[in-house]
Amino acid sequence: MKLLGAENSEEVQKLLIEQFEAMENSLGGPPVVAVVRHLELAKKLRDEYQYRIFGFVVAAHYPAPAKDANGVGELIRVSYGLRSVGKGTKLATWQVCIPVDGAIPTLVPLFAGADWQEREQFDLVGVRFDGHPDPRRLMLSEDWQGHPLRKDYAIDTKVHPWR
Amino acid sequence: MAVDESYRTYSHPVYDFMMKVPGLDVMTTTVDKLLSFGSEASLWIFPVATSCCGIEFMALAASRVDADRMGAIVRGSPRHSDVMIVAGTITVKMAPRVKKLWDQMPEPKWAIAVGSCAISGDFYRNIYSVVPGIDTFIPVDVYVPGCPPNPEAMMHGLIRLQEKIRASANGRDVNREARPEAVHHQRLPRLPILGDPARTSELDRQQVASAASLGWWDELNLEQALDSVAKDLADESESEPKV
Amino acid sequence: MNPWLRGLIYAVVVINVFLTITAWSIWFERKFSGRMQSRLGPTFYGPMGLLQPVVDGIKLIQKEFLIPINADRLLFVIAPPLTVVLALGTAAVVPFGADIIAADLDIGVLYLLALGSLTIIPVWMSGWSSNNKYAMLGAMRAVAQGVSYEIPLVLASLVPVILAGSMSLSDIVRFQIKHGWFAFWPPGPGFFAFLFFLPASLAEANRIPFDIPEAESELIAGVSTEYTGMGFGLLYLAEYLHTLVISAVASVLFFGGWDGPFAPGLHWMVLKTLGLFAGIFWVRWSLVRFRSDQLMSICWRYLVPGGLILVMSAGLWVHFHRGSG
Amino acid sequence: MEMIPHVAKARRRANPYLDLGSYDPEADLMVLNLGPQHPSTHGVFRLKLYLDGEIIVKVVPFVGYLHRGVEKLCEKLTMVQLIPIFDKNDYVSPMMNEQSLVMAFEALLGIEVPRRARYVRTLLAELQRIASHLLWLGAFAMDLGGALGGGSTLFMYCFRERELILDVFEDLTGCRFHYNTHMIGGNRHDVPAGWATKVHAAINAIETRLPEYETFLITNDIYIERTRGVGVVDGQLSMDLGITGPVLRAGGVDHDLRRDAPYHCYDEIEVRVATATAGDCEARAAVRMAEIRESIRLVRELIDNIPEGPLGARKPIKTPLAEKAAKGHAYAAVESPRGELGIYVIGGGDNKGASPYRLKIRSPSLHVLGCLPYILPGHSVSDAVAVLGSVDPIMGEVDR
Repeated sequence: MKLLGAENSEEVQKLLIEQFEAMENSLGGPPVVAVVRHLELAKKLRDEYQYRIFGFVVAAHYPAPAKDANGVGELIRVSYGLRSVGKGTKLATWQVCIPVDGAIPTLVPLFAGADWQEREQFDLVGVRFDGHPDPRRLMLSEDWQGHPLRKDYAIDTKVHPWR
Repeated sequence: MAVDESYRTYSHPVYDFMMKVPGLDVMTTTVDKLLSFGSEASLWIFPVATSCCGIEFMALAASRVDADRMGAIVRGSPRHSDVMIVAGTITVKMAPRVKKLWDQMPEPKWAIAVGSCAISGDFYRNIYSVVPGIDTFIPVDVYVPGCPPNPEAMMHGLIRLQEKIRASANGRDVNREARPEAVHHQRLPRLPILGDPARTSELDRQQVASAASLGWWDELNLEQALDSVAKDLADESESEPKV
Repeated sequence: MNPWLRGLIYAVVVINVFLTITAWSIWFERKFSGRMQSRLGPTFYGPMGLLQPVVDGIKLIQKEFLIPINADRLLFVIAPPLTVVLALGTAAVVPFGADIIAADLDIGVLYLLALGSLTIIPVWMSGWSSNNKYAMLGAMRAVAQGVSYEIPLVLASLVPVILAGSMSLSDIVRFQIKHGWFAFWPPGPGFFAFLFFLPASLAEANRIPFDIPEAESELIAGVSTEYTGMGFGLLYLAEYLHTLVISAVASVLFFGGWDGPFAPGLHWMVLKTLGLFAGIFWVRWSLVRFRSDQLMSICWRYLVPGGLILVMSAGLWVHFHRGSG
Repeated sequence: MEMIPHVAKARRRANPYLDLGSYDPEADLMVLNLGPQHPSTHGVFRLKLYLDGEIIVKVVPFVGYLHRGVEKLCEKLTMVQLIPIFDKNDYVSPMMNEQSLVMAFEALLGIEVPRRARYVRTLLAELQRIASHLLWLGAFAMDLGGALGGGSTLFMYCFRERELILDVFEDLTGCRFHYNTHMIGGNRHDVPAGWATKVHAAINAIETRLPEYETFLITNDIYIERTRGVGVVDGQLSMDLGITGPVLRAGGVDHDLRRDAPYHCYDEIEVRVATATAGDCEARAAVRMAEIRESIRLVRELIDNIPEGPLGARKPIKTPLAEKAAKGHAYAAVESPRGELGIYVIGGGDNKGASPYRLKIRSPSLHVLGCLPYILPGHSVSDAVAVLGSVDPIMGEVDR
């Protein structure tokens, strides 16, 4: 499957499938790469394929299905996007899938722009980024409890005295 | 006409002196009118322009509408200002700051809530991080509805505020009803409703009179107005259950 | 007449006239800037909004006067009146006509400069005593700027003094009536001295482009950030008073004071003062401001050496002119 | 401006994660909180500045004072209901927000937009770009010149001209500000009769006044003193930080989604991308001024050639829940006045799949603000204000 509206270019798709053994995702979206090879992939895309602009990191929370026969459990799927520069710019996207208490190696050493986006995803979705130099909340106050974009977080949760 | 002193919540040396000196206190009505004229004619604005309404607020100060015509200029420091215009969504992270800024303003001071976010939170109202209306933590004098309201509407809000100040000096204004205290500081806006069994009918009466005194419909028949409100409420409660 | 009584009357007149003019100069500036910005400015109160400064005053008088916690109460309270007093004090020696002058001092220019340089003290007092970081930064900038720009201001005012051979302001004017205005005659020193006087005095009065002590976009309101009610009102008034006095002094030093054909001297003096005043506003509403280090470098790199050269050239002119004549 | 030694030293040390314990213990650092309520923070943004004298040593930005939880709201409302809400994100260019959102939904649902609708969208985007840059110019002048000075004069002028464009939009959509004029699969409001004349009049008026603004600000000596060499964001730093838009182009990187990855009907017209090399405040301003002129040219080219045809791919949906369920991931990006504004949407959420499962806004302003800790150390407080104005952040978009 592919990312609608912004597909990977053929060479990146080939790289993902052949070298990084990316899998298709039944829920759609970009190919899934193993967490351990995620940093290596980003480095390769930046240095060899000239994907120089940091695009986005999107974490989505998937609560454990009711009939959890396969033992999938609670998941967080994190999609990354990098953009190449100049004419005919393309987006290179991939996905990383971790259990809800897992951690992803941070991309900050490669892309300084990943700093705030990763902090934001930590803040709102609660995905941990290993080795992040400044792992604080970005949007909400430091004493906030819970991660609002989790599916089990009610939209009108009243945790703060000002509400 | 006797002046109701209750609305003056602060002390001022000049005013206090005049009240103490025998002979001068009879002048206080006149002086009070003069002072209130000064207040209403020179409303310096402290903008808490957080979001979209802030842009329209800028248009209020800009060429086409030009709030400076009525003496309203924008100041950057709350200490210099008379009226705080809260334009935009206030979040739980921002609300303590707004409260602090409000506390820093010297009396007499007023607040205008501009836009539906500042009034009630709009469609962000139920979201975890948004304060449902600034009147949950500061007193608001004028509400300017809209999303965002036009600069002309904000100008109209300022004019309504002037009318209110004038009415206060004439002793015709009634203090707003305090919001009920909620448990655990959690307050949702609850607009005072006429005919509410929790209120005294005298308060209803005074507020209708106060509302009438702000406008140009001085001839309004209060009994009639109250009756029609009561009738509306009765109809409403019959037709559908209150949400 | 009893000289004491005369002095008192003149003092009262000067204070009232200057305060009144200042109040309406605020109205004038608001209208003027409004027209520049394709707005109208105040229109609601009085014809053409003429009552606006009055209602502003009424409003400011009745505002609560807050003193911040941990502020130095004494300094905080006395700083604004002191600013106004010093600004008004400078007005005492400005001649508005052949004999319309509160105190015709022999050392008028020296008095003016000395009092002018004192104004940074209440500014520093107000900034420091407010216990506010923005006010503090503004006060520090104001002191640095005031001390630096004092030198070109002195040098520029020295030129008319040397040319006229007197420190009394009315003598300077009389000399100009006889020989021509210093801005135009002698060609050279006087005109350039005016060009140096203007930025230096703008910096003294904290007007754009030298208004970094109260840069609203950076320091909110500079030293007056914490002042409420009349405290702020006085600081605000002193600012305009300062500008007005500077315009009056500039018209005395360089534009022949009350000298002018057809009309009484007072009219000419007021006309010149208000003309320069409007010019300052024109500059104010059309330029952006400098940064503090650029401000310092302008002063020490260009204005001070240039001022020295000017003083020298004025001296040479006097020497050769007198020598030949 | 030559470097004062300690300024140069501080600039070399522009490390956002600087440990202040390693800083000179003799220096008496002062902490200055710029914001969240401050005249020049463009909304509610807080900069914690560690000052040595007036020189900034370290910067810690805080955002989130306008965090309205739009992304959570997106999971509760249906796609159709979301469009008016997205106007409020980047409230200076609402058209771009709507466009990126509907483009993402169209990609998700597989809807082809008719050419006339794409044309009108291009036109609206370019008009919005002019309005947005005008507002930036006014606010930037205000930062440099103050509310009680020359800055506010230009601010008033810019607002006067911006109103012309808002009037044009009001004629089209009935709203000054939050338009709700885009639908999934097309546009809601057709171009009214005589609209083209009004647009021509508006952009002619703006074009004739642009040189005036340039004399006022861009070529003013004091302005050049204030901005040249201040806040340099070079191309490499921009790309690392994910900065796009005028800030990236001012650093010498020729990258514009309108030309490089054409959406709408940008493939039919030629977009000349303005770049500069210096990367400082002056270059950023120059790029934006060039973009205003380019947008005026594009509007002129587009307005007279709107093709005939339907304005929507399908009939307007009457009820929000009528949207068909769509699964999969989609991403759509537009070149907003501040850079790449992308929407990443995962379909198939609540309301029988009519609302997104997860929606993320890739906002250009968030990345632009990330550059402040890198470039501000070594500058003075005045420069901080100038830099903040020149990168043009919109807090509604940063905090969402």
